[in-house]
Amino acid sequence: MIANPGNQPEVRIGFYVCHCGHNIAGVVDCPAVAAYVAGLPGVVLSRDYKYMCSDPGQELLQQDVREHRLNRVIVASCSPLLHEHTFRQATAAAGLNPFLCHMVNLREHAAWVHTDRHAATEKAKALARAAVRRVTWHRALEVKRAPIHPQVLIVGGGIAGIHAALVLAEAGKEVFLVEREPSIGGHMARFDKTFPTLDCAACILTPKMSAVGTHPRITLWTYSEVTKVEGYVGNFTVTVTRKPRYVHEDRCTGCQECVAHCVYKEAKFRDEFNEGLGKRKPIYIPFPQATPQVTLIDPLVCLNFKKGVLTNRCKQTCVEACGDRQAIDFQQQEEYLQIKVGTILVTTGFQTFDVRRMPQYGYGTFPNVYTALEVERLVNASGPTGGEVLLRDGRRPGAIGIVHCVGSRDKKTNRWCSRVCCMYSLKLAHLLKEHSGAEVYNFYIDLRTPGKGYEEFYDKLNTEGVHFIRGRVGEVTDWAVTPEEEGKLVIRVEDTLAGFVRRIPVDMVVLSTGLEPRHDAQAVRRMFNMSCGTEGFFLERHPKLAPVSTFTDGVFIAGCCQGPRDIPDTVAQAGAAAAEALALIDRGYVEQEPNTAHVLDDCSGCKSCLPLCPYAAITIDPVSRKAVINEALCKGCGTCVASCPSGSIGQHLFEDDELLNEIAGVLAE
Amino acid sequence: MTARTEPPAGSSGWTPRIVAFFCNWCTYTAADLAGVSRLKHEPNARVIRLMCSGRVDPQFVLEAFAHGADGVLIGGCHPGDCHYAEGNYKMLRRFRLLQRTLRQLGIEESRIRLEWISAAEGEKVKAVVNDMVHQLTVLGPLNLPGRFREWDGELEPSTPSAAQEESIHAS
Amino acid sequence: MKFSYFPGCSLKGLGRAYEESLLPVMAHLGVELEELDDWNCCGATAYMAVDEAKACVLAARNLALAERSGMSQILAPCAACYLVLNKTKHYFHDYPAMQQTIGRALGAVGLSYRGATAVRHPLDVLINDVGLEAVKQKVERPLSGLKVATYYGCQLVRPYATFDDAWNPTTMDRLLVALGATIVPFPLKTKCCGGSLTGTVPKAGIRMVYILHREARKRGADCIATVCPLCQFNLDAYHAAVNSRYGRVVVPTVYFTQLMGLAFGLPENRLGLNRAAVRFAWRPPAPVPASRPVAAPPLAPV
Amino acid sequence: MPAKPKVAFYWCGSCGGCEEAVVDLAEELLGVTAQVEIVCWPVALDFKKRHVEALPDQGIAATFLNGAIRTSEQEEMARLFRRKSECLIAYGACAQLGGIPGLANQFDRDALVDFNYQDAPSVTNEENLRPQARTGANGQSLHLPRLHERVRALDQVVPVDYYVPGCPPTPELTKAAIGDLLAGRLPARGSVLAPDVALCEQCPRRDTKPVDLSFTQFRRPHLTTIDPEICLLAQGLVCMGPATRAGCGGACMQANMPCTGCFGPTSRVRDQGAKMLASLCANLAAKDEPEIDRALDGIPDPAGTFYRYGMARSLLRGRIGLSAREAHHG
Repeated sequence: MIANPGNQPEVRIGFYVCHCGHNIAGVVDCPAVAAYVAGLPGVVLSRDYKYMCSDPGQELLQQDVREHRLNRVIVASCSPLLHEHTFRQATAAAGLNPFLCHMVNLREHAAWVHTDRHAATEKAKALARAAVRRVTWHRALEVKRAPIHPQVLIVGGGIAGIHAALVLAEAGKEVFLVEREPSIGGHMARFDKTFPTLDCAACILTPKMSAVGTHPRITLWTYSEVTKVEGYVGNFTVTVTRKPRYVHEDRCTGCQECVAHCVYKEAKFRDEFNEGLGKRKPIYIPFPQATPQVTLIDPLVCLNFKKGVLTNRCKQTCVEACGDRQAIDFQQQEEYLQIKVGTILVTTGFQTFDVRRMPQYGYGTFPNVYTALEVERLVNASGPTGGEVLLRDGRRPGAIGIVHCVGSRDKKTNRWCSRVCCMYSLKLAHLLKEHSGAEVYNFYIDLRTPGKGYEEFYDKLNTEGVHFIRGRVGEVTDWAVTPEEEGKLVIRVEDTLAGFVRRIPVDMVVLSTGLEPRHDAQAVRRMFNMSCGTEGFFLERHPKLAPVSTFTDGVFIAGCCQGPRDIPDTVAQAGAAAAEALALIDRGYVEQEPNTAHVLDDCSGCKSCLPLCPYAAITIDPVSRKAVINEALCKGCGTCVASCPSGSIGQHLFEDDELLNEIAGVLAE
Repeated sequence: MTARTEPPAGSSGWTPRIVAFFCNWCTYTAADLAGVSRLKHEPNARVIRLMCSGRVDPQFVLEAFAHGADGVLIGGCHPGDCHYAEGNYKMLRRFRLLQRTLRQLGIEESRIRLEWISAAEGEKVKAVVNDMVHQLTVLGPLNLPGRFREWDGELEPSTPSAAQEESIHAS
Repeated sequence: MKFSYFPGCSLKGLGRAYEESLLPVMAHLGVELEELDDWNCCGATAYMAVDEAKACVLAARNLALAERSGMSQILAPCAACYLVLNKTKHYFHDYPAMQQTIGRALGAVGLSYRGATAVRHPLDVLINDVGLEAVKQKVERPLSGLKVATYYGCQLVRPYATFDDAWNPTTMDRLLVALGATIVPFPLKTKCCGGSLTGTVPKAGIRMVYILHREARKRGADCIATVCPLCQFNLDAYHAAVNSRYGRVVVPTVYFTQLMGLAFGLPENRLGLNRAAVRFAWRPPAPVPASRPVAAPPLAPV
Repeated sequence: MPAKPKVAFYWCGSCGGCEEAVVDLAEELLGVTAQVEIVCWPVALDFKKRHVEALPDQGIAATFLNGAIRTSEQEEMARLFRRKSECLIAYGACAQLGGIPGLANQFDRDALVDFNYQDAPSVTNEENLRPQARTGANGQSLHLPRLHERVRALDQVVPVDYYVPGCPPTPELTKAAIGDLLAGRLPARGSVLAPDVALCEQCPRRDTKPVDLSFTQFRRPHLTTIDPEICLLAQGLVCMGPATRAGCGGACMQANMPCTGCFGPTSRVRDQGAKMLASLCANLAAKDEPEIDRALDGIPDPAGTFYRYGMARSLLRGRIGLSAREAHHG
């Protein structure tokens, strides 16, 4: 028997094992566990109960604490990550320090993962025994509060970031919106119409974009990236790197005289906004509604640079055209700005699947194979063809095939359903038919149209004479077996309704590309200390109950960076994330888990721990020459505790004695 | 399904006991995910939650063995993913030296295992636990408490018991 | 570089030309091949279709023999052997039941398999172990002017795309370009050669052969290069049947190793070139390409 | 006038250094002997076991017992002194921790005997003789104590009241212990009679230890030119000072050698070696495994380095399930 920790009154433990309905009790013999624990030293009371987290369950606990003068509480139920807070609060409500309560995870770690009732019950007993020994050593701890900076950082200026920024700014908060591209708007700005209502994307987005651009409480930094994040909830220090546009935002009026007067008379460089279907000049504005309305110079193609290095060899007609405004500045350098914010919203969006990964669909080999995003631009009235459906060789297509699920629902590429492709494919089918009159074939695996007005839209398409062929397309090829196929693109597909393989000759193929995490999602995740799911989308704290929170307090996510979703869902989620941030800011403080490390008097001042702390929380006191830990900076990892060679650092909630007893406890016979 | 062979015959129902130290942010969460996903696996691992794998004091590992663990599993975030920047690297370094030391002290390398398991890898928790149970089953019991008792059999009977040793530790 | 060489039945029979060209070419590159002692059927074809377990046990015996011989890698040039050996290895690791079946069967003859032996194809070895630079250095008579349709067939890259893309494999393309040949775009690289349909449902099988011939010709290929004895046989031996049904299309089909031998300047008569029904007459360097039908007759629809 | 308190000194598995340490009290030893009655001190005075046996139980005020317990005779004597002493003091590293003899717990007993009586290159033993439990000669029979399989610290055999650490303990600590004993000033039973803080606090090089210690490699003392002023860890030497109890005043550092840990851990540590290992590795610069391994190659004998004195009393107590010959190169 481990000796009782000194200087403490008699330990009186109350133990509760929760059935969680059938969840735990179905596999673990809860009454047996309760009976076993009742016999352990220090245990005054041991019960099993149907639902400990219910109001009566919590009430029972509180009543017991008072009646039986309990001074330790153990709840053996679900994961502490789920309900630790609940039971600590219940313990506190009973007048006990909340940190004298400890949880045992019987649901996630035993009942749900085992089938052998005996083994699961024995494991439950071992875990309970460990908790009894551990909790004996628990001490009362104080929760510390830290203030929250009211400023918010939003990373990514797509529709999610735009919406969240406006919600927060309208609520009176100061917002920093950082966007990597020269303009906000994201993917939505490139869409032609939006399903199922077919409103014009620009018409509904542009007012929001300009509202962001002019809002007094929104600081908009485009062409900028967050490069460093330090600190913690309520108190983040963020470094933003602003790339040089070579045009001063505050001086440029957006008149575009410089563009007109560029030494390049013709636009001849790849226009990113139009997916390369159009051309732009070295000095340009990304698209007519771009926010901010400020030009920028591409130093890789501008004549005044060579391979990005300034040469001053150009006549600089743009500078001349700009005149007194003097907005153009070839000397502009990268800028680093540091801001303090209390909360962060990450709304970095998605990238479309790279169709070159599926060579069987011929993208890049056959010019008339397009991605869906290209077609969005192609059917757009302000797009490169003015909304006319013209193929790369100038022809008008007579037949068009739309291939669904490219880079979705495919074990070889991306397994998930991208959620938006069915609907946007239907939308494109409608628009292509409307614009070109061509025969349009949809090749689908399943049509997934759950959503308000979505199924109705599908019905409408059925009446428009669009063809639907169920089957995953095997390949897009140019080998013809009949004269009709000569010169065409042939789509080979197993028609799973008709039950045979078909060859459909078309003039144009549209690949409905799936959504995937951005290529640098891992780097972003690390910077903001988030997790990613197996697919690479940012991981929410709980799939149902905390869908916009992350495992890092104060960092929220919304939109497609968390998983594929359409615009209405994205906007709803962005609003939710903004509300979560608001709730934190308006409370004004955060409570910090008291799991910080502390130095004992017997420190020798050996300094071994100093370089270990990632937060530089440990310093040497010049007078005592011992280490001191700044509790405000300590995040409670415990690395210094494990490393202290003389055992002179402790960690609240994870003291050596607590853990050593837990170890001995799980192993005791 | 994982490849398993039957435990050695005549092992009298013995199954290995594993103490698992999981970091709060990645591996413990992954073990929760394994639960939520109902990924059935061997019941031999007892999880002890720490905030970071950097908190794993090599004393914990030795203590676990000394108290009868047949294996010790340490789970942390993948390199570069540590919630506390680099706690997992610190654990990795300790682990390498601890493994060397244990090898010298006659404890098989596969009795101690360090795995990077992210919050999304519930499957990996299952696979690692199952695999470790399988490996330890093949290795057989370590049973240090039993060996210590056996060693002390050479002393006269009135030798201090393990209980007395503990009271000395606890002082 | 040393491999345990698993010829399989084809390379000793119908596909002798493959072995006859492979062995000198590999020796020329310094790759040592030691024929696996006491090898047996790989388990392909009917076995695999009728009883996977039997097929896997057959394959596993070969893997076990290789393992016992101390060789860590087995080289399987025939696409069917390559696939079955590979599949067995996958099954062994993925399905405990299969692992047990294999263990029991091998145990009965005093063998065991641990799952370590790597299964390699010559293309994989040439690209990733030998390297194109080393291949280039051995080229004495570049295949300049030769236009080749590279044809991989179905088994080499599917379902396991271990060293090349499942849809658009390019290892043979890169290898032949290193030899100086020109590769024509050939979208049917991995389409079916007709397999055993040429024998069982000739109408379907012959049509497939014809599609390949016709498309290769249309794309201007002088020959089709292949990695599979069955592909080679189908594309080579059924010219008469194709011609009688669809009209005259003649395309010689060679093993990529034969082209390598020619480019290395190895003795022609030792590359098995004489074994084909449609002779591949092109030789490097060739001032005037050997006689071939100048204008192909119009091609019939399928 | 009350009788002078009785004091005994005894040695078990030790090198004799601890006895020297007592003698190192020099003239002050006379002061001590004036205040106490020495009832047993085999190295200096001719007492027999029977003299001790004749004393009443707890008749000795304090026994200073040094050396590890390796033989049945040592065990028997330890039990005898436990019974006869009011206060049993484990004196020196061997009694406290097992000491250098404890390193033998890495090897099988019989293999050690074979090595020492046969295989060692300096041994010639053509008749292949081994010590026997009983030897007959001239009609007499001679008994040898049994060699235990394991080396033990004193408290692994009998309960111990106090510990005086060190290999050997310093005269200062010894004097203080005796002084406190006579004055009745001793702390709680079970205490180690030395400061409960790591040695760095007393180290003459303390100020030269950097705040950003980071190892890229480890050096060994005999292969290194050691700077006499700078912190030894900062020079890449494995100095056990941070994991070792203070009390020696940094004697080794003053002799330009790293601490090897003879004072054992502080009271807050259960396993000195594990703690030193944890600290040392955390401060490694390497991040990937090959790099880490390269750095760790600089510690070719980790068990012998981290458990030089403490192996017998460590959590694992030595090598587990050993076949000794393989253990040797483990």
